[in-house]
Amino acid sequence: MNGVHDMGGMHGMGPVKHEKDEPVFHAPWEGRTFALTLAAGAWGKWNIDAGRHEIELIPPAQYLRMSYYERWYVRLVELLAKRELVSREELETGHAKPGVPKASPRLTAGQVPALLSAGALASRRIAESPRFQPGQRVRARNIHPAGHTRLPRYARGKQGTIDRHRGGFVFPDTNAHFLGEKPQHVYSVRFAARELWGDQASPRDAVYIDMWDDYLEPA
Amino acid sequence: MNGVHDMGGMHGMGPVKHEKDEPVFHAPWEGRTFALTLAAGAWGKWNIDAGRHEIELIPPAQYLRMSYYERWYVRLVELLAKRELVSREELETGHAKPGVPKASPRLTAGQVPALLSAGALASRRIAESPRFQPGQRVRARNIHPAGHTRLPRYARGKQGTIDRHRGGFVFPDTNAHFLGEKPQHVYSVRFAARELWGDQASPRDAVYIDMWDDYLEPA
Amino acid sequence: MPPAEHHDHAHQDVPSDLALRVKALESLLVEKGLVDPAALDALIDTYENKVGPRNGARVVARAWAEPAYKARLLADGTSAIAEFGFSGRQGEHMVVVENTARVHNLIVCTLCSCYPWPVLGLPPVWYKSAAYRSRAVVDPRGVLREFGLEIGEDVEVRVWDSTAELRYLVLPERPAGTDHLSEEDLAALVTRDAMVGVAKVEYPKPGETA
Amino acid sequence: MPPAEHHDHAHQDVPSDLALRVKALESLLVEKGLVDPAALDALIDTYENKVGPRNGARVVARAWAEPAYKARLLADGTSAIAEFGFSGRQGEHMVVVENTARVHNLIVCTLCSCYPWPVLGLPPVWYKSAAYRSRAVVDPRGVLREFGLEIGEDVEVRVWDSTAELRYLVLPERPAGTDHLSEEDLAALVTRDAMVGVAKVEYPKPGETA
Repeated sequence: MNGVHDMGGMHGMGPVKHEKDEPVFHAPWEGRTFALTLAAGAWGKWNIDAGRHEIELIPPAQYLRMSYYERWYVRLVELLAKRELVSREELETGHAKPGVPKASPRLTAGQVPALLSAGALASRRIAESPRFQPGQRVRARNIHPAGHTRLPRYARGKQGTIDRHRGGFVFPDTNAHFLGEKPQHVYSVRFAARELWGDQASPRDAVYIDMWDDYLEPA
Repeated sequence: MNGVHDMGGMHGMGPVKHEKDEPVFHAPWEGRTFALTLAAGAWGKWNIDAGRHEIELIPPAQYLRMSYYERWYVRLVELLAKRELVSREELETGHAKPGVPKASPRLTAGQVPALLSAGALASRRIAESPRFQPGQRVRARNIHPAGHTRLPRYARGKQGTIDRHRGGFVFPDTNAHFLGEKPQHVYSVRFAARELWGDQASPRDAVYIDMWDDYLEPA
Repeated sequence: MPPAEHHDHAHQDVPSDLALRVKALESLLVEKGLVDPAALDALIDTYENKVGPRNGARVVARAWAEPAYKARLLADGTSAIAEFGFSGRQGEHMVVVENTARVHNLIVCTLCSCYPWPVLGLPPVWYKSAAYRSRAVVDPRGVLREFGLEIGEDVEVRVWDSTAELRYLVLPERPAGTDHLSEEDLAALVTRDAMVGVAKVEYPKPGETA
Repeated sequence: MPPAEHHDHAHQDVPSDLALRVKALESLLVEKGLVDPAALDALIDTYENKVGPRNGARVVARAWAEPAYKARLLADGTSAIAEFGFSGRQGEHMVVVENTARVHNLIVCTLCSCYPWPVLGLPPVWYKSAAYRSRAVVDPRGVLREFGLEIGEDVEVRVWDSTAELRYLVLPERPAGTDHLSEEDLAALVTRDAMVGVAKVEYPKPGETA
């Protein structure tokens, strides 16, 4: 979706503010929100793409006002309800509906190291060979899907060069909507800064974006 | 500037909400803000492009949160201060600094009808003939100025056809910054919806945008 | 626990003291001699009571009634509209676009909320909304559907993004069965929404019987 | 009259009851058997105390100290980094990009805030900010200048927008005069900011004398 989250190239967001000796979390609720999200995610009721999309669905004015972990909180509540781990009624009352058995087995502290060090591989084996070769000119497609996509708006319609093949990966545009993994080749594509931004950019600079096959067409 | 005000093509802004029998102003302060803006504008200390740009300078999260006339209020305060009709100190205290003579002559009620029916012509005579002719293919330039522009982001880099010549007009990109009127030809350009939005758009539809000469290059 | 906040996104959180701040600003500007409260009253009165979509409706009705006027209107909107005395602020450079059986026109301003004040008055909230400004150019048929207007696939939708100093008025299609109506009766049928392109003119008017 | 509000745009207006709401949500999820508070503690402890930029600094120092390791790191970041036992969540597919006298690399995620957790920990606020995400791709040199880094016109700036599942780590240039330092001493010089590409590694460290 062409959401406000897709902010590459926007002006007006102010200066970048660097905080010296920044803590990992600025308040205990941030850490709890982070941990709740990972622990609830361990039930496997959603995937990373669905999680990203849920944040994109926060209305733009609120998205921009909210801090990072406030967005995580909103996302967690929505995912719990939509994926039916918790009902809207339970979220409203703050208590489990009587008579519903406790979920099991939940993630334990002992399982945390293994969970984190395993991660979740998004790579997939793909039988067909890659459609594009390094050095080949390509164009990012001019698409404007209403759903989730990882093709940033500033690159659409722009020409670049295949830098290298990255391997096969789960396709976010379908996976985010639980419509299957549709794995496909991903390429690192080099876009000259001037192709993206015109003459104001340095003739030397470039932006590299990892692009799924479906995002590309021959130039 | 690539601001959040440039919202053609964005998703996530919700449904269009139509209000039946809508009043012109929803509260007295809206009408006063509207009228104050026009009356203060009659001093000629800013132009329409500077006024539009001042609204674009509202930070994105606040821009999206604010109602239309709240933006007008913020703009008016900023313009009054920047163009030195009122000092920041006076805006702070709410009172005129003692010893400063009253401004004169202010707009009177009797002058209102003439002010409104005259308007402010943005058209200008231009000696040179238009660079482009109806039917000619053109491309909107891929520019990303940090300042004011009226070339919407969704059209940049896209090809269209000159529909007709509109005449010569003041150039907003300079006028907004009090850098001169730089008048130039304006053309109505027809962009096929599919050129702008890809295959999801109707093959029949089109968007027409009035473009200043500086926004265009031959395709 | 309250549900996540982000569902009530229609709500615009206007600071409660905004009315007071506007009042304070007015009193400062009056004190400095910069504005005259009577001029403010006159400005408000103009757009609350004198200038509005009834102006545009008269233009449309005449174009329907008089082919010669319609030709002048489509050739030079500004001067044809000025025949009624409608002119000036935010209508200095008028363009009239005609709806037909093959073409449907829709007006928007994606960058702010440009609108032809002398013929339509000040724009309604929906026209100024982020929802309309964002979607009218990318999904005009979807937007029109929300307004209850289904545009056939054989009809071309033209969206006019009024980002320059040209201001647009849609000349709607004259409804069938109105041959016997006077220009004044015709004008009574014409709505603001039809002149922006989000509605058609209906006859008999919705809710009436023929 | 208060000045116009829109100058304090750094302020993010966090609802005062958010801490309470998170607490209530945790107690509901515990009540339902969905989460174990001890697991939450372990997750927080991991990123507050165990996983952070010191990991990445060790990787960088070794690449500086051992040419063979550097070659492995640039050829296959994921497995070379795994030699230290750093792997997993948000570092499953690692790419290391090398700064040289001719190329300066900068990492961003314009769509959210993707960041290589196993080597750098959780991202700082500035990396997640709208300001950084919006500007890093269109004005990288301006952003770097705000960080105090002036990149010469003869140097190519490469911005890596990590919008897919690849995660990036910048291998900074080894500062001059560090030949005598041990791998451990080298690691102590390497900052998080240098591994994102918004700083260079300095020797002696800023504030120290050689």
